[in-house]
Amino acid sequence: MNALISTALSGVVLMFVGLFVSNRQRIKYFAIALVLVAFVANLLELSTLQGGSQTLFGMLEISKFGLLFNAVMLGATLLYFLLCGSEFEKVGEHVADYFALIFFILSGIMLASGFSSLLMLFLAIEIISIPQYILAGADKKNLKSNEASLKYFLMGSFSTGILLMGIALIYGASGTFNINELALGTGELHPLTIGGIMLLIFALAFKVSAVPFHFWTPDVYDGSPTVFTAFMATVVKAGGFIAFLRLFHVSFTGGAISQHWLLVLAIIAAATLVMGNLTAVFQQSVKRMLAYSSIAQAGFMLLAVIALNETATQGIILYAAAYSVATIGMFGVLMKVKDYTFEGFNGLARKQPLLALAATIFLFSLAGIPLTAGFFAKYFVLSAVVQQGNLLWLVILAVICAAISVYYYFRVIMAMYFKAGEPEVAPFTPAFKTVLIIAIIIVIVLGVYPGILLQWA
Amino acid sequence: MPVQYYIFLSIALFCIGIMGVLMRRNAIIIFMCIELMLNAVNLLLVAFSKMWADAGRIDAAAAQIFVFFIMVVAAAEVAVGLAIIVMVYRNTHSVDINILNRLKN
Amino acid sequence: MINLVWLVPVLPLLGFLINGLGRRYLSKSQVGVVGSGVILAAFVISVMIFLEVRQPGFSGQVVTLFDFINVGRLQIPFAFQVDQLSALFLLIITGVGSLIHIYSTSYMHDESNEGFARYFAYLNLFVFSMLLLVLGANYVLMFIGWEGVGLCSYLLIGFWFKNANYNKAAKKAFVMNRIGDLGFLLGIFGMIAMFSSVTFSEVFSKTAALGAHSNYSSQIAIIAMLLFVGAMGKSAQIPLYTWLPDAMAGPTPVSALIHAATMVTAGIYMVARSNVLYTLAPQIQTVVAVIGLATALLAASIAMVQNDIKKVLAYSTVSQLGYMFLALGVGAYTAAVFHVMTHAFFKALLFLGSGSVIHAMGGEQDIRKMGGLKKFMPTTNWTFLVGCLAIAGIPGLSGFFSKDEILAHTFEHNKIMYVLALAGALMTAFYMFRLYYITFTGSFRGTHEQEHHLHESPAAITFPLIVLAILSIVGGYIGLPEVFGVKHWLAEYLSPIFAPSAPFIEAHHLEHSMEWLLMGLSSVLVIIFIFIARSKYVKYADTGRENTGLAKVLENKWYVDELYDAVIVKPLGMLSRFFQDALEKAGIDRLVNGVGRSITWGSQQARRLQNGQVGFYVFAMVIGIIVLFVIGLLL
Amino acid sequence: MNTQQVIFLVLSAISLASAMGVILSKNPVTSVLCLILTFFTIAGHYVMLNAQFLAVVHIIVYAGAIMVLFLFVIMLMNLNADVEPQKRNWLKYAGAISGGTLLVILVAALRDASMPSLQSGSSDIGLIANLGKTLFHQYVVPFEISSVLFLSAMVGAVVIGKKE
Amino acid sequence: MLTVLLILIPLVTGLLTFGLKGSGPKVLGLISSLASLAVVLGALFQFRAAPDTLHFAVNWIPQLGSQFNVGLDGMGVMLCLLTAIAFLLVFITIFNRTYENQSSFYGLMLLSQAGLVGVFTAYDALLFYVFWELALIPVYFLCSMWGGEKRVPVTFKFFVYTFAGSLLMLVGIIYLYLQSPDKSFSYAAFTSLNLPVKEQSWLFWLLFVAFAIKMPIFPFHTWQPDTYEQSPTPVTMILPGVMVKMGLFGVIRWLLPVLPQGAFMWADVVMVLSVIGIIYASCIAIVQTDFKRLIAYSSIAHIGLMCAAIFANNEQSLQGIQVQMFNHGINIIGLWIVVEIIQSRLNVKNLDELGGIAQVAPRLSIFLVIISLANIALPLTNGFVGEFLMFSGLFQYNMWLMGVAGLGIILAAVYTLNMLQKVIFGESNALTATTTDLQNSELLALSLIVGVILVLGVYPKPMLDLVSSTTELVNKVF
Repeated sequence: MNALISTALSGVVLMFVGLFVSNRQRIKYFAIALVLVAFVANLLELSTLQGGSQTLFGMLEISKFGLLFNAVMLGATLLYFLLCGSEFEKVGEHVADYFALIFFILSGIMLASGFSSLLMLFLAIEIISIPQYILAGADKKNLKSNEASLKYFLMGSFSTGILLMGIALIYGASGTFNINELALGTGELHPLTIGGIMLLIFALAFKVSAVPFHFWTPDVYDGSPTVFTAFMATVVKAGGFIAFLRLFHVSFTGGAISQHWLLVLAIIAAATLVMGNLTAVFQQSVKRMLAYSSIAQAGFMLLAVIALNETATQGIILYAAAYSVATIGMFGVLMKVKDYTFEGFNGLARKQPLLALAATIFLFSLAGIPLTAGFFAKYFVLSAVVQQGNLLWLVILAVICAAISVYYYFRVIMAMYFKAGEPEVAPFTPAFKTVLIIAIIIVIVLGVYPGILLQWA
Repeated sequence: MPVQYYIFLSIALFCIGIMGVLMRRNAIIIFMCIELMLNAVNLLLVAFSKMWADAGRIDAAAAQIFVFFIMVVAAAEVAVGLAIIVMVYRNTHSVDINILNRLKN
Repeated sequence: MINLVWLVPVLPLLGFLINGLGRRYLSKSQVGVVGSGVILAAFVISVMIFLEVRQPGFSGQVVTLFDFINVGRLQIPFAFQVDQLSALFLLIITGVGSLIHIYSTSYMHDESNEGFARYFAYLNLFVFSMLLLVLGANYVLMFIGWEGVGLCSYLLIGFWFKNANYNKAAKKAFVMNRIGDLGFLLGIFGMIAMFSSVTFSEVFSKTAALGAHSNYSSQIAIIAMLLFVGAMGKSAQIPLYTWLPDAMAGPTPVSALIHAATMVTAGIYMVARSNVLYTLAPQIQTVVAVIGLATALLAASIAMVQNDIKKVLAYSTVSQLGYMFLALGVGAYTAAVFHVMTHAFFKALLFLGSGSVIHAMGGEQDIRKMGGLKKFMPTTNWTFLVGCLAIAGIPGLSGFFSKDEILAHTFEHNKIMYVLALAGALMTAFYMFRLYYITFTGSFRGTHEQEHHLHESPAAITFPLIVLAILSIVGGYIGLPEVFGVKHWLAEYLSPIFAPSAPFIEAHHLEHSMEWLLMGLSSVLVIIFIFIARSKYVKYADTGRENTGLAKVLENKWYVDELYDAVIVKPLGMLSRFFQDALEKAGIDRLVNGVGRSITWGSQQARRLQNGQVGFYVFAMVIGIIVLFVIGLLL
Repeated sequence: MNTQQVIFLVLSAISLASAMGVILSKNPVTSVLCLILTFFTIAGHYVMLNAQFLAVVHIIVYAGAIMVLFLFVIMLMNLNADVEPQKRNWLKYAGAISGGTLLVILVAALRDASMPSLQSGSSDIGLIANLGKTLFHQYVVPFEISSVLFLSAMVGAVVIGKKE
Repeated sequence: MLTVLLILIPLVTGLLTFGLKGSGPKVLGLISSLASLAVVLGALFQFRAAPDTLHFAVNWIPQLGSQFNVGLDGMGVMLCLLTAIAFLLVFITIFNRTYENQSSFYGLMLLSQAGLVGVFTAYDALLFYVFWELALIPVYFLCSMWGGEKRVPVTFKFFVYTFAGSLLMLVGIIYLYLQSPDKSFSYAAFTSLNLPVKEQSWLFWLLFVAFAIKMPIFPFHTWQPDTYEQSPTPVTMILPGVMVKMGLFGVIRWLLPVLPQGAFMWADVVMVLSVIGIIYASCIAIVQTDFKRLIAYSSIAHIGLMCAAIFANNEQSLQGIQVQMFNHGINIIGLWIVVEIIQSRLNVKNLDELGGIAQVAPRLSIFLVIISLANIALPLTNGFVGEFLMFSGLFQYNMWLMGVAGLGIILAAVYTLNMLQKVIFGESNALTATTTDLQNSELLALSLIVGVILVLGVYPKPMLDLVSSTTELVNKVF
């Protein structure tokens, strides 16, 4: 709750700050301070929260799990601001507004992690989406940015329609929007419920860019200003997943009901894994490769949604953290390199050893190499599915896809270390260096001792 | 009067909306079709709220509140959406979605 | 004394180490002294041991040094067995060995300092391994020596390693030996599987115990056969004999020591050692006999037309080994060992003689280029003559007694075999004297400068010749047959060794008249054949015309090498190439890479879907919705 | 077949027809008008389902605000029939067919749903007082939250629309 | 505690090395490897005195019930010893060479050592997996940075191949973990599972593929020759010398005890594959003209025999394989050292261009001969004992299989002698005539190896006793 309020307010505040403060650096620092505040507030709540959870008018539930997730998201955002904050001004002049929008998105995510009514889910998703439409198009003169924005907007609102239809049908069957009551109500399986769940799955699958609803992802991520892509691909995506997981974890678990959507979701997950990894292999631009890799990673996170057990929930948190940190870091490096193609990275290790090392660690984490956070993230979701039983084929597939993923992640490493070249690298401050090193440390620490994060859940 | 009527009606409107999205190239028209889909949902919700009200549930108003919020969101979306469309039009002098294919593969 | 038996192999090992490590620093004389000295010392000790062993009532003694392999029930100690058989072989090896070392000091004198040392190092190493072979108290230790001598022969055949052909010969020898060794190894595993022991005493006692039950006989037969395969390889029997003639690439003393006197007799030693196994596997014994006889005849036939002095001797060695196996096959173990000994004497003598000749001829080995050497090198001449007489089996010389004993036992066993064996003996007489006459009589056919420095060899060479000549004459008298009204001393001496198999051999003896008859017959025939040879070759002139018909086939050794080449070597090469090119490159590797390639291909296809058209995207979404909806509803 | 059903059928017929008009008409302006018509019919339905307040809001928000905005934009871009290039026909049909299939499937899925039927009698849940109470009691949180939505939309409109 | 030290030493020094300049890395590398050797020897004595004291466990990820649980049994001690010796030898051999950007080179080497030791000491499945990968990554970088011209694609193939395999293993581990009653990764928990046969039979392959690729046995081997050919020789010494043993070790430590029935079920298949591999690889080795590829294939053949021996799985074969793991490591490293020397002198790999080295570099030639002979298991060299026991065990499992496998002995003789003949015998040509004989560091390394070869060849008992405990354990559960 603290976090929600503080983020929302921060957004408002920043809007006005934009009017009075012209110095962009200062705005940035201010934003960082605000997110830090939100982070601390959230941690306080997390540490002081006694009992399992408390709800607000049956609309919001404040639970340890949700708060932990918020903490991860806020932490990721903090890192994001620190690494990429100075890139904002390169996009356009409304720096303050961009920050404001990002804060609004954050508040949306706080909702997504705690909603207990379908209405709130709807609002959360809209609050997350609408600012993204704008951020995607923030680079107004750039046609690619425009295109990304329009594409995202059209398809996004289309999926909203489907989401609403799903909600409507479910309401028709059960007569309530409260997800906890839904869970009780779904004893007997009403045709409307099934249809509704299906439509919900499709809509949410769109938000987390799962095949075959993923088509917007590469174009949008590619077209939007890189700095915002970094945010969309990480924090926002994780937010989508928490919504997905929460809805199904609370409402639609249980053998009778889950068997109706399990297979569909499994198929979606499988398709996502295959398509995402396969398509990523042949990309020419690292940015676009990362877009596809985000699809592939979504496939893995979907495994958690499928499994829906203790391990899965732990896994999603770990995954969100690992994936966000690594990807944000990777984008941070990417933005320092002028040329986004793989050739652009040739010989980076010689020129900028630190950047190269950081990129390597982050890519390891994404590929799920042990001793990086990514390994345990993957480990948890995989074991969650194995635990769930009778979906071993999916696990094997996932594992094979993980092997494929090495193929494109390591292309970057090869370019950096084993190919000769003269990459042009934008200058960066010692502060940036320190942040990068911190990010590396986070990745390693989570990889060596994930308990540090899990002990909270 | 069975509620199925309304279900089918709104589904029909919904699907017409989808067809529109599929068939047209003009971004604005597509957007309108999406609005149509939303309205189909609204209609359905209202119908259900009546249904549950008649079934004697006191919180049946919730559905109408929901519709209310949908309208709110729709309005917001329209504001943003039209702004985006205008922006694109400024740069390309067209609202044809098919000329937007710089991003591919 | 017997407890010092470990000194016998250790001394040569020392020699090896000294000569091997110090080859840079030692002078030739020092090397020679060390090399020969250690062997002589070993010989002395062996003699002492022998003297102890020959005491009547001495039953073998095992000297354990340390544990070699201990795995559960399988205990393989590093232990030496001293008994009549090993003691006898010790004498032969160290005795003949030391003579040949002395001989070598002079023969190899032209080598570079380092080469000289290397030569003696190898030779000592060989003696070491050979001693291990005969001293080992279990089959594994025997196998160690078995492979060791193989290695040494490889090294010594390829001693002049610059010459590619010599290397090929060496390789051939080693590989063929390995084929045999595999058989031997399998035999050992058979024992382990059956008796879970490889120690002679245990194996033999257990075998003898099982021998009664027929249901074990097949296993015993298998083991015996596998061991015999090993013997084939080591002792150059059909089909694994072709390496021995090529092995003549090595220095002549080596041929004398390794490829005549000692190593090649390892097979006989092994079979004699495991006589129980064979006695209890009569069918295998027959195999042994047949193969031995066939080898004897084949080799003899080839020897009749060879022109390389060493090749002739080599083939005669093969054929003599054949006789020994024939003896073993017919159950005349004593006779076999007897022949091993006598053969060691006269064949070493012959080789060393030929070495002396070659030395004098400046490396020439083709007998057609020799002739009339009698007058140039008298000592060599008469010693060589003695050798020939001995091997031909002229009564009174060692060869006569041993060979005659074999023939006699063969006669008991099977008449046809006897006839064939006799024929072989006659061929032997023929080719040996062909060799002698062509080489030593007639007129010299070599070049002038060869003739110019033809000379008798120095004492270091002639001394061993003389000693061996004497041995070849008197060596036979330790095994006088009973018809002479004396005890067969050797049989007495060795009886403890063959005691275990005695109960299984039904002993029927020829009456003396028959024995006299056979002896006379063979002697007369031999003499006749010697005269035939004399008439043909005493005035031999090299008419350079090609052999034809059978002679040609014989000259080309029955085309056996060609046959092997076509049947084994070439196919193996083809197979390998097939694996390499077809399976490895085009098959598995392409498959593996194919996975990667198909992924990239799929990736290219997948990219096509991302065509940038919103319309298409939405369309795909709707299709997806429809399909998944159907799936979701149908389930 | 009582009057209620008659009205329902008529309204539905009009709304479906006009909806088809939206997606079929060549001229954007025409589609806008058709859409407005559809909205009016939907409002009619609301009234019948005695959601009077919603009906009014609907008219105001959609017909009044949103569609005017649309119309305004279209006018501003003066798009008319010939401006919009037509999609290739087969794509049109593909779209139509897939949409139709979806319709069929949904109908098939929901056909045998057993639902309580609607009574003809009027209830007062749709009245503003009632809605107001609900909205400001247990729906106050979403209400507040929606302000964030508006703010972000506003900021967005500014960021996107403002000339630089 | 010693065990942890064993992992820490190379890990820490490895990380330190990255910071060093000049000849610092060399020295530190040497020091660290010496230290490891010392610690291993200490562990060896402690093992004889009180084996249990070598175990060490602390909670690692309580949420998963995973512990940092390391320990040493006979086999572990032996393999750690091998690792320590191997790295020491490598560092000695290359002491006079200089590699560009030396610090990373030595750093990565030491890291991979840490990984290897970890694999050999881990008593917790998850830990095992982690180390398994940790050992792989540095090697990947080493090969693709300092290797031959085709290094990048080749090494990448190697990496992806093994990585895919190990991921399957991970799935298997997860499954086993979930089956374990008290949700634990510990070795004890895994070995006490005894799952139904049906599960074991497919789990077997999940785990075995990873090991099979690592060894590698017949159909999974194609990465190896290319990698050996392309990677820098120091790495090529480690790969077959130590890294390959990970696969065999994995089978003995984790596969047989955990999935006995599964292993028993598939033993025949695996053994047939292995035996095919022996013949196949030997044949290819015969026609190889590339020095490195020849040795690579010979190594494949040897590994095939070892794998077969594991699954023959009786006392003798198990003793044999374990001893052979050590000996083969020593021998193959020796061979690679010689290759490295010849290459650094003449830089040709093609056998046909070599020859006559015996005249100009007798010492080198003698060492090559001895090591090659050890490699073909001549008696009184270390190679013999292991192979003898393995074959004997194989014979008791199936006589005919062993007979076919035995052909490998002959073929081995053929290709080894070919190699010797082409490299050191014959007339020396213009190129080889320039070969200089051994330098001191090389002489030291090779003498050490030959020393080990002869000592263990004549007196193998200590080694056999060392590993016998492991053998009993495996035999008991299997």
